[in-house]
Amino acid sequence: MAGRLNAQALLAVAAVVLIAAAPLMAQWVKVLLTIALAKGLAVLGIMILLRAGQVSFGHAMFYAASAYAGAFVGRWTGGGELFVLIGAGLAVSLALGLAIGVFVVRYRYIFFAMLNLAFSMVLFSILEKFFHVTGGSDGMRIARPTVLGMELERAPFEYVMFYLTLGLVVGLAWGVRRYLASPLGQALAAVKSNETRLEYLGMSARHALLVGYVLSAGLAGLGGVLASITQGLATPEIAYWVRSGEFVFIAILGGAGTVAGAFAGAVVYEGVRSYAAAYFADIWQMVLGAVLLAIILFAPGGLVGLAERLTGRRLRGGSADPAVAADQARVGER
Amino acid sequence: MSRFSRILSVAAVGLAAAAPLALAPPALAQDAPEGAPEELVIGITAFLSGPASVFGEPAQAAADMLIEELNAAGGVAGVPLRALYVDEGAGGEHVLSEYRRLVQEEGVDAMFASISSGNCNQVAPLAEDLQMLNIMWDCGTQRIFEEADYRYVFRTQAHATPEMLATVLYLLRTKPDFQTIAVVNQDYAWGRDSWNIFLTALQALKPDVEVVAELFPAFGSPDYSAEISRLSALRPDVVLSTAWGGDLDTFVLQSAQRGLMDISTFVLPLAESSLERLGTDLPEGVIVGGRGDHYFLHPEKVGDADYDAFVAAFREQTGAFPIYPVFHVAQALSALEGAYLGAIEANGGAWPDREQVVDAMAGLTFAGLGREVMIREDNQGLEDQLVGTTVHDDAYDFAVLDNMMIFDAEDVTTPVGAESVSWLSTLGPEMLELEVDSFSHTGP
Amino acid sequence: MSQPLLETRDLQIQFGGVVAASGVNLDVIEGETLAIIGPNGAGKTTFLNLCTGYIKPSAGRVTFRGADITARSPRAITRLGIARAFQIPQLFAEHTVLENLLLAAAVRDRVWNPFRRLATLPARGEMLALLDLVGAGDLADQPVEVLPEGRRKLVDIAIALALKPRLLLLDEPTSGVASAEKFQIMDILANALARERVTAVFVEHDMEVVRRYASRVAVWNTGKITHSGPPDEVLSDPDVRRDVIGL
Amino acid sequence: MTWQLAFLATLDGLAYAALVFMVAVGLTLIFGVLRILNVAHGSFYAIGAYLAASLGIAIAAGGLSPWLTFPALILAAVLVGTILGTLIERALLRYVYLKEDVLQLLVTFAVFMILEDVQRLVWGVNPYFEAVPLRLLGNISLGGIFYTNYQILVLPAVALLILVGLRLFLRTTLAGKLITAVTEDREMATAIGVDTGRVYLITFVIGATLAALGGALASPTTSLVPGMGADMIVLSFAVVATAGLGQVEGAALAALLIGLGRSFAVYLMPELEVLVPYLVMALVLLVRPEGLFGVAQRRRI
Repeated sequence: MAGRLNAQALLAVAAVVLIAAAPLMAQWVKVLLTIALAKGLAVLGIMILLRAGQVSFGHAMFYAASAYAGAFVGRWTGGGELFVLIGAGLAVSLALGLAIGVFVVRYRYIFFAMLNLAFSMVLFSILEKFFHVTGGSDGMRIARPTVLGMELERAPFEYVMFYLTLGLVVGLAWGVRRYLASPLGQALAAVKSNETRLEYLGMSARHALLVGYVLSAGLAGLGGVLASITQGLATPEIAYWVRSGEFVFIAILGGAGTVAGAFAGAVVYEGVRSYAAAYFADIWQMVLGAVLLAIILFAPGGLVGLAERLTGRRLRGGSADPAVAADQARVGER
Repeated sequence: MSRFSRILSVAAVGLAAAAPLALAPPALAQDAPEGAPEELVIGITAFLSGPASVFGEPAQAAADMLIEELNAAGGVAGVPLRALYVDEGAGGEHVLSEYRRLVQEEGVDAMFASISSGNCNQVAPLAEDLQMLNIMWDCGTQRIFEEADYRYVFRTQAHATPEMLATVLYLLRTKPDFQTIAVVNQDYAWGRDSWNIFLTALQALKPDVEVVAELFPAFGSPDYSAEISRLSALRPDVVLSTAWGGDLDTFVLQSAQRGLMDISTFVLPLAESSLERLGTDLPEGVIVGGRGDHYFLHPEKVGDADYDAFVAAFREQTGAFPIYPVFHVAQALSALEGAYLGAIEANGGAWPDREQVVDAMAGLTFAGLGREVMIREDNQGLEDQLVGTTVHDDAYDFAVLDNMMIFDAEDVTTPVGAESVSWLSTLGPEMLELEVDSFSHTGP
Repeated sequence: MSQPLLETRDLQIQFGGVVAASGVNLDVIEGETLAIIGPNGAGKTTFLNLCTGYIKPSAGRVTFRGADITARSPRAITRLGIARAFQIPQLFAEHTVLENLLLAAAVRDRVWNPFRRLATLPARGEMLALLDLVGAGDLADQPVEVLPEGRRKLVDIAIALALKPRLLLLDEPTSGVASAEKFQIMDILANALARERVTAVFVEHDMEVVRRYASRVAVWNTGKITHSGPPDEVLSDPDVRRDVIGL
Repeated sequence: MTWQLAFLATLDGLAYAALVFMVAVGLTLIFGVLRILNVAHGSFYAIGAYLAASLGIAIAAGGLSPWLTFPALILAAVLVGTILGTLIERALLRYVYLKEDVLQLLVTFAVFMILEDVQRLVWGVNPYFEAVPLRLLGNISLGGIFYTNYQILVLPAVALLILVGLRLFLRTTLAGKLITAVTEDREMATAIGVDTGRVYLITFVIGATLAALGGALASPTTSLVPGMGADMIVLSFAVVATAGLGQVEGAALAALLIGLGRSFAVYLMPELEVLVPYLVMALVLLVRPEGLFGVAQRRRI
């Protein structure tokens, strides 16, 4: 137990140090990594829902809603303050998560996925339609905000965004791990395996899922506002369903159900995507599709699963390999 | 000697010649100036996937041809040019991160970005931050130089305002008595912006016009049946659509088939890029714009050996006639070459640094494949505008343009420091009296 | 006179024309262990579903400790103190045996602090003791997925007991289990019920089990309670022997 | 809105609904049997359209009778359905039937991404269109407005034919009965010895063919562009969820609702046009969580 914990902690620390040092070596990766980590937060949100066996094909709506919230606050306050923008984005995504969550937690599986998709497409259409307010498909510029009152140049600002995002990622990864290990978090897996029994314990499966949903919306929102401030722009494109699909893709790539996988997946995905698009400009989608197929068919544990196989260590907590357990459960069901 | 005269020989020599070119300096090369790098690298963002790749792919093909030809002639002052491409179809985020990578990692000397106005909006401030010479080579948004001052960002073509205004003027000259108009534009920034500009200009010049329908079907919509039925019931005198690519094709196809084009005069400012694809489905009498003076049968250029050679070589290579993005990328390359040559001269024959090249861009006059373009003091290019009306000619299996007018850029471009929409609303009847160059279609 | 713990009055329900319950009146007295017997498909499980709110009766009323619970959800009814064990054990497939129990304890104790680990809840010791009590102490860290059916039944019952209910409803606690194991399970159950002072109702097919462990027997036939009384008396009734036991 | 305009809107809605139905019904059929929501369905639609256009162009180039373009539409659909459908089901899907829903969905998502690029590699990026069948049939004047016979008569007729044909197929033929049996109770069907592997394959091929047929029939009316599959898939998801998963007749009704909603929106509130499918879906699911005709699933305890 102690050995496993130490190995995990060591690996996590090594990864964080490596990422923290990366921009010092190559300038341009700083923004790429900031975006990757911000997306990782959204993927972490997806991952929470995956614990409950649910998949949202619409989480890009929170990512986008929060980005636009940041953009509007920035516009109203003439540039604005970084932490106010982030706070606004987070607040809006949590509120939207609650409003939509109350509705969608009544549904499961395909319906859950589809309803989320429908709501995200509604948001996408609104962002495109209400052109005079939202700038339509061109989106909204987000001017570089002040940081605690200081006006920063581009380079230092990018460092601030990078290390701030990294810090948030470390903190939230820890926090989400704790949440998942708590009764409330463990109830998510119970929603997946046996909702009826959960109700017969006296607990509402919908409430358990709603807590997870709002949390996941907040994480997606935080990712969205961080990424958009870093890019200086919010566009409707980030609410499109393909973007939501990308989050789910990354969750599976990293290893469904693992906190580390969300971020490992996001960083690797951005890297692969960036290089695939640069070097296979004609077929980058095909490359990504092939990678996804290979992972599902040959490495169902994702990157984390691969790492476990290579090191011969178990990196995740929990009782059993979720993929295997889920397979067994399905066989049982049929 | 113009570089276009060499393109045929390059095409003939083909790939076999291209390989050694990359290894040894070509015989034609003059000695490179002092301090010159081994090569000049540019990054070009263009749609290579998605619906807008109808623009990106021809532009890429043209850029490759032009660069190959330029290098065969010794490059820019003896330095060969190399292009790296970024796919705008992969999304704005990808464009930005690739932009950073090309600038910070690949060390490109200049960027051409971009086709999408949305991407231009994002890239312009980034280029300024990175102190990167950025040529906006194809995007149409009028906002960028009207909302901020840039040192490093230039536009080597016009923007939406002159394009729309020229169309309005053409419409008012050729069909002055129309009463009603309907618009069917794609539901995204371009569709909305271009209508806003068009309508402002139209209302300033013809206040009694009645707008009977404003329809913005979704981008990429496969079906306009309901829109066409509604327009057929409304019977507007004029139907405007600034749509492009597959959307324009579908709209024209369905409208033509259902007789709407017999009822209303269609005004399609971007249809120059669809002429060949639409074939004879595009009837006669449709008003078509060329986003600049771009048209493969440019009335002043046809007959020019270099021009004809390029059009023929392009058609040989891609199987299609060149369309406006091809001309736009040619303008951007020409501007870059001109800026470097000017900067070298200003630098006493030595290779210039970035700042010197940027200085040389200001006030530059250059020509791509069309008329000359001048970079104004606000970094905006002044590009003349060609508008015409379709006519069928048996020599072509698609509609070509007749009754063409080329509007002088000075007349139709928002003045320096003015904001397009407020400027347009001040226009008076004198605009209808402008002198324009008129041309008729003359067979091949 | 003490009020019955659970009362049902005139419960009626039908599924697609088939009457499953037509005027069921049954009282459960505090402290008893009531067995419900009846022919297959007579709707005995339906009775448990009606008492726990999983399905709603078309008419009639269920009262628990004087409160009408007819229209309430399984969740609310469970919180009032009625726990249930299932014919097909309903376990959390992705968790270990101990985690299954800890989840029940967390819900019971309303531990919603997101930073409190499930594995280290204060109730951990209590749950381990409960596992020992049901003879499954050695299984604590086993994933429930790998357990044989008899053990799964025990864990299912233990989850119900972990809620510290006033009333425990069991649906065929010995079905699907080898006969030797039946009495083992029932011994454990009886022992636990006695220690925790839990009133129990169980649906059962095995008459030997009923004879040995029930304090009272009710006979469910054609949607009604036809007989009720001490096991020896009811099981020797000729009608019951003919219609239910098949002798 | 006058009655005349309502009539026009209804006609437009019908033609659109017919196309959407063809794609959606294939999706719902596949879901009913395989329990997989097939994201690559949009790719079948697109590839069916492209192949039909290519065949049409080949017919014109070969100087053959233009009327041959009609059988070519069907040929394109059958080719795409059988070749691509068989390939994907046999080479990929059958390996993931036991995996989680999410993973199955993602496998089809991956196929969708791959096929998007395949389309671009094969057909390039320029819009295609091949409207010979549309022109051959000419126009009809209704309420003073010209409609194409193709859109107003052929498309709804084919959709109706498919609806009736599917009903008959599912109720009267052996293969159809097996498909229905697997849709309704998979365990039972397996228990009585139904070869589910074959049923899955047949269903997937039929579903893929229907999607490709939707694309092929749409091809004369629209220009074919990269990315056309992505929009269609979301739309047919909305239809299928509104109808209730696995509901054939429901898909017809939902397609009609969405088609009419969309065309009426063009007359009444054009701004809502793109939102209509999602609004219809959200409203229906709010009232009936399983969709219009869906059946609630309950765990046996």
